Amino acid sequence: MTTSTSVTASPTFLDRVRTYSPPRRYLPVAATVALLIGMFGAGSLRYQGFADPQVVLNLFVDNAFLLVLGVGMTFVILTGGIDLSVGSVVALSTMIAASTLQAGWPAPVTIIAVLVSGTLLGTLMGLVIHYFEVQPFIASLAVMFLARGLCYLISVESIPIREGTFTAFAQGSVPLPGGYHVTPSVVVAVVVFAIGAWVLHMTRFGRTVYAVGGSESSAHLMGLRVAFVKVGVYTISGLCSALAGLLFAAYTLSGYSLHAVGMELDAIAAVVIGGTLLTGGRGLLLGTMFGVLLLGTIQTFISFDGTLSSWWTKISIGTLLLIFVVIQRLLTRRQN
Amino acid sequence: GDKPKPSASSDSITMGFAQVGAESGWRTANTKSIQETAKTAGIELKFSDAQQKQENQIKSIRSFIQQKVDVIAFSPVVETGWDTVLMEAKRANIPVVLTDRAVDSKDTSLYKTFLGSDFVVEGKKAGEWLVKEGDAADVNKDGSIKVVELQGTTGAAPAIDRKKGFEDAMKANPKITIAASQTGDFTRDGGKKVMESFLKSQKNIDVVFAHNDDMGLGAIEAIEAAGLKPGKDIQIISIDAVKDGMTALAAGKINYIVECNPLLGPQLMDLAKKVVAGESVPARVLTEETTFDQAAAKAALPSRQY
Amino acid sequence: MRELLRRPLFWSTLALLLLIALNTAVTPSFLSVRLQDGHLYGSLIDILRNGAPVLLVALGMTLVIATRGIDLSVGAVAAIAGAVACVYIAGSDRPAATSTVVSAVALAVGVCILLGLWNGFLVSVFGIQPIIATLVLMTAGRGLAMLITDGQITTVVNPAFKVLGAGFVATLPVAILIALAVFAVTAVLARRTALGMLIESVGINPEASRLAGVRARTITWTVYVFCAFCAGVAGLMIASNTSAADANNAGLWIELDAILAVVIGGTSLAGGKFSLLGTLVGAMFIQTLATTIPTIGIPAEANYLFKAVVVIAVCLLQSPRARAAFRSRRPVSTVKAGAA
Amino acid sequence: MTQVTTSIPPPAVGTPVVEMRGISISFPGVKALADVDFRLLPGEVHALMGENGAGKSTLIKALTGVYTIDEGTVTVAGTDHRFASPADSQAAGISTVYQEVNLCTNLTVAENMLLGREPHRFGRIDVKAMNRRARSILDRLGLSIDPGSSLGEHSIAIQQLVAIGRALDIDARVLILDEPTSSLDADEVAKLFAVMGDLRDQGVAILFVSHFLDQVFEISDRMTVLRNGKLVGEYLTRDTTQLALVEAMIGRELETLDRLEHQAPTAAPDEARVPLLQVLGLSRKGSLQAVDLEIYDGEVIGVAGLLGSGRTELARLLFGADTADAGTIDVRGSRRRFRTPRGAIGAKIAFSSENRRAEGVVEDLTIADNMLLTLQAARGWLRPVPQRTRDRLVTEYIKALDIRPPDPSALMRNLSGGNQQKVLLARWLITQPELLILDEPTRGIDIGAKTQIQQLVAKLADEGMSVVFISTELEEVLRLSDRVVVMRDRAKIADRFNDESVTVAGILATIAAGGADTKEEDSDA
Ligand SMILES: Nc1ncnc2c1ncn2[C@@H]1O[C@H](COP(=O)(O)OP(=O)(O)OP(=O)(O)O)[C@@H](O)[C@H]1O
Ligand SMILES: Nc1ncnc2c1ncn2[C@@H]1O[C@H](COP(=O)(O)OP(=O)(O)OP(=O)(O)O)[C@@H](O)[C@H]1O
Ligand SMILES: [Mg+2]
Ligand SMILES: [Mg+2]
Repeated sequence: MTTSTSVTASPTFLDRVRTYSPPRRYLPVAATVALLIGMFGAGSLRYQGFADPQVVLNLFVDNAFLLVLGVGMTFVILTGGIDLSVGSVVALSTMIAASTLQAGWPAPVTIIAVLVSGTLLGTLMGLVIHYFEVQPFIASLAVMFLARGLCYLISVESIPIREGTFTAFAQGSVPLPGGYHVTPSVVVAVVVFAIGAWVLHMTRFGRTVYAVGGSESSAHLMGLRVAFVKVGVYTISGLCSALAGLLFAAYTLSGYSLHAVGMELDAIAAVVIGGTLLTGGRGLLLGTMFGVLLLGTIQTFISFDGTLSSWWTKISIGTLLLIFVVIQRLLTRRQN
Repeated sequence: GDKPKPSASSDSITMGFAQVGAESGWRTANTKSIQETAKTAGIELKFSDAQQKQENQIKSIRSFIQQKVDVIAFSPVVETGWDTVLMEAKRANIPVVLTDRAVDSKDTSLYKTFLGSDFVVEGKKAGEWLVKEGDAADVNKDGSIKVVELQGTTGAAPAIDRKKGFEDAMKANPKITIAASQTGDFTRDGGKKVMESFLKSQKNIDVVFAHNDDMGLGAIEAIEAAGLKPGKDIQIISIDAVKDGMTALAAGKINYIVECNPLLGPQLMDLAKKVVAGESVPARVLTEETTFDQAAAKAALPSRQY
Repeated sequence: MRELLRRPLFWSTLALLLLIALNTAVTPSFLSVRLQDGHLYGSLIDILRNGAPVLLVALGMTLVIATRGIDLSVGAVAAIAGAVACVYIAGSDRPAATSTVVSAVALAVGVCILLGLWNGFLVSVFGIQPIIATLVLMTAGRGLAMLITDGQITTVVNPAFKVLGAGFVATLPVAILIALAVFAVTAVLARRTALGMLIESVGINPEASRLAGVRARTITWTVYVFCAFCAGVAGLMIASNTSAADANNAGLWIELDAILAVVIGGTSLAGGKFSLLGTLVGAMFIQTLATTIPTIGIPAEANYLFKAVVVIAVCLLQSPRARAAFRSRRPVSTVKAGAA
Repeated sequence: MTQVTTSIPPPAVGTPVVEMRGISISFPGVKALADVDFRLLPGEVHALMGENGAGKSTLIKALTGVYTIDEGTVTVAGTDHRFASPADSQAAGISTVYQEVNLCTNLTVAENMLLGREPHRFGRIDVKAMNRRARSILDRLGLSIDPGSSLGEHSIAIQQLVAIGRALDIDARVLILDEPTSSLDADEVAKLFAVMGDLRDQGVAILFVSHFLDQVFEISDRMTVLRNGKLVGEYLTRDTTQLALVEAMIGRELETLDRLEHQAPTAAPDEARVPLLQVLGLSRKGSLQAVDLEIYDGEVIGVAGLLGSGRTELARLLFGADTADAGTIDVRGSRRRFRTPRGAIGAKIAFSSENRRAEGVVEDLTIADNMLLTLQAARGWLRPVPQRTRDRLVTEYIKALDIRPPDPSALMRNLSGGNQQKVLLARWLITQPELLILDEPTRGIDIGAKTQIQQLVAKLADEGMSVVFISTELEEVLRLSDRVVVMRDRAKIADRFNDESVTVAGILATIAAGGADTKEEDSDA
């Protein structure tokens, strides 16, 4: 709408050259932010203590692992794929971490073992998806079963983590000005987010991710490294899942095969709510961050309420989600 | 944010309760009991449902701390991994009471008391009954007692502990063997489907040990569909004693039920008041639980609350 | 023959047969079917009966997926259907009467159709991405079901209700007969009328279809309604099978099973061409797999591992590239790029 | 073994940069290329000629690694190559624009042009430099669009130019252009040719495919002709005539036609007549300024204009593909409002879009399904077209439009570009509309088929159908139409009867003059 394609156009269009990103790219994210602010306003009017900045910080504290998962999932979804395995890989990572620590491995070795195994699973999945043309949905579903199965193979029972580095990390606190604090996990998550944003928005790899999501066959014909990128995003997702698994292991100081059941849906929901199209090619990592925060806010809302029975909890989550996506849709509708 | 404690007045206590979820009828009865007794005991209840996820439970406990409740009670989804958040509660001087399931922590100062049943004991009770009644259970008189086990959700604490308790007790009678064991996910549907295939793949099943009543009820349906009489041709032992289970027991379709009492409300409120008042409480409070055979069930059925 | 080898249906059928062969090898009586109380009895019959709900849901899902959508709410809808029917029967004056069951079923199916209208509305009119639009009902729906049953497992004692999921006519399970009837009607509607072609065209290229005058919006809306209808009937079967409505667990994860069945059946999640026969085979495969685990005695801890291995094997079996690679031949030319 | 039939062009300017020998490629059921030899010399523009489905695009894809070759060898700059992907061929210095626009509409113009070669600064993509570089390439093609704008906003012609721009930016020794000019107007073509001329002078070898014979004779040095996947011969352009070329392509003589035998409806506005379509003040913000238009039965209205002049938007509004902000449409005297294409189809209006890949083709359906889609949609799903009617219609149109392969069950995605276009045309003809709106219907269609289609349009008009005919080829517009509407800057600037006084030059002059008055208006786009 903003630009003309007229060949005989006057030079006034040159002015537009300078404005790089059309604002409509940011529209869904802007809508998310507006809603988030609105929700906090409503929350602080209703519940005492809701407006405390520490509540906002706790959103990060409690969802650090989800943010890391969301970063990986955003890459995958932007190429038009999907990764259902992330929840199980988180569980597997907690299991590997807990069992190796129990066996007396030093923390750095454990961390490397977890990251390597998650990344390998991701790469494997990417290879199967790209080279054998297996649909991402079933390939990642298979990996989901596989990772969950490996968890049980390690142990059916939950394993506590008592190792010093992990407990120190888990119980550590990063003070912020004003008497507030976050946990080291938040720092890790924010760093991962920043790196993710850099790679996605500032590098050639990132552009290719968008191109593959826009049209894989076009990207192929344009001579882009489609295979590298497609395998790459699943590798990134695997790495992020493993990292999220470590954060989760620290968060719960345990390894358990039933951890993170259904967390893949939370991650997918956060990405999609953040304005990324499930069909690929459109979306921003920033949106994912707000998507995660939004899911967290819905939960905070409900736990502050404290009067909802189990089923009203579910219904309220659904309703808030609905209100949210409908408003977001209305706010962004104008673009077409 | 330094807002005054909302319930600083000594007469009203605010309790934050983080429930596991509402995954079964047992759990719902448990929730109801707590909500109702809180009301009658004059305790303001902040209830949150974790939908079977530990991270949700940690989040709600953290939010209870944020809201400065007087006491926190919760049924842990899993035993491990509570040190961090309980430490935060301790730092905020909020006492914690565990219900239903224990936590696995070296630092016992993190919580005041644990109220709940012992799953291992439940499994043991079931096993002991089978050892005692063993020969009657050998329905086909072939000298060996062939048990099939319907496990709860793989990895869930009740499933692991009940299995362990049962296996321990069973050792007392070498004729008892577990021929097959598979998860039925604590559901009727799961119990029925698994039992259907056991009936086809195993010969001469004598006993079904179901980790909860629902799976036992499912097994009854499968046994009936196979043209056999549950309770006679194949004996059934289960755990929980919910209403449907007790009805089946009274009707002779189940042979033995070990109770797992969900009505923790009164005991919990009692403990909570004591803890808030700073009185000392025992570190472990067992719920009052019993076992039922068919006769006992007939007698107890009219007065059952759930 | 070569033509045959290229069809995904061939490979999924082969996978199904292999699975049955495995069962028979471990449990020789697996294939045996005998007459018991006037109806057929045996593992195969169990698979048919227990596979009916998955088949139904997968049928609805096939059409939704063909329009490039997805419906995550089917499990919740199934739970709601069971809850509505059981609560209605349990609360009525004559809880054992057949007439009560008829109105209960009608009520439950009606509710499900409303839910389908709701999903379809969000997707086709509001233009919300299907996965999120149906996630709303997936989350809230189970809450609704629990609200209806008050969180309890509602047991009904009614022989007529039992027929739906566990009954038999002419020695065959009613459930599979219903599912096959829905399958037949769907197949006729899809392939004897123009509906199938129109659905595919909307799924392949929505804009081109709209410009060609296809009622893309109405079609999209309708498939969600149909999917919810199928989920509702499946929910009734699940409830009827155990004569109880379990709001928490009825239809849990059935959406994954259904999607898996559809994909194994050869329909692409990217929309477009669909195969109902493939879905039938896929659903039976899923159910056989579920039955295999207790039958051949896989330990509970190894369930997932076994499933993972089977799913990986099936998808590699179906992938022409993988087969070519294993035969260590030059991969087939990149036909994909033919789209260019 | 296939002998190059005509005289080998003399002093080969050095050795061939590309040499393909004995290339064969089969698809299930089709032998797309059979033992074809081809060579490309540095510093030449080489035209690859042939009918629709002759195998031109397949040969290009075989060369650039999209398809694996069944038999044969490819040599590029003296070394044997077997490219596994387009990326490999790019790395070997071959830059290609494939037939359909293969870009990503979700990215910006600049991103599309420079994907894979983005300028970097401090390890990150330098967006400013990227836009600047894109800007300069666009300027070279005379295109003044914002490089930061999203590609999807632009018309198919602009997208085609962007694709060309992308190929030009690659520093290549071989440039391949598969029908680059199919939606460009004369002005654009001239600019493109100027650029191609420059590159040729720098020694770049250019492979060029087009169905416009004039263009081919203007720019090419040599040509290779394919027919039915086989090599017919290699010719020097200056030694060949158009007629000889056409004969080589189609294997027989082409019946010439200059002025179509089309009876214009007894013309002159008999005021009493009710027009089939009466449009008043139809407009849409940012796309089209108020247009008035009357269309009578049996009339062919040609719409002329340059790129982005609003022709497509006019057609879309008439059809209800977009909704108008203002204005009225009367069909046979009664007021209609088309909010969706269905409404227009109900009023017996048909519209074939210029963007065949995005808005026409349903790739995974068969030829038959694609042809019958609209008819079926109009009948409703409950009344499938009876098998007999179906077979009859499909075979009839496959024959009438000479669609290849003549197999109703062939998948649309496997058809060559021109044949897809024919199927889409058939889709609309089958509905027997009263008004047929054709936006670039002859895009990518070979010379023989183009004449057929023109004759068909004339015949339909004689039978009483009204046609709106939009084409970048002004000659074609003038040859066919009874009345010519001229558009500029998204407004109608002229509407006149097509008598002897109307000429291509005249129309261009009108556009230029109109441009003088309306210069100000396009700045508020
Ligand atoms: N992927 C494919 N699968 C099957 N057949 C194909 C495929 N691609 C092309 N063909 C067939 O190969 C033949 C050559 O097609 P090609 O696209 O090379 O023609 P073309 O000369 O470029 O024609 P046009 O001028 O219409 O673009 C056609 O008959 C076409 O139907
Ligand atoms: N959906 C749209 N959004 C934004 N701009 C549009 C849209 N549709 C058309 N335009 C703009 O309106 C103008 C008219 O475009 P239109 O496609 O009608 O031109 P045209 O005369 O058919 O030329 P072409 O040969 O490029 O198709 C162009 O500048 C185009 O970019
Ligand atoms: Mg071509
Ligand atoms: Mg146009």
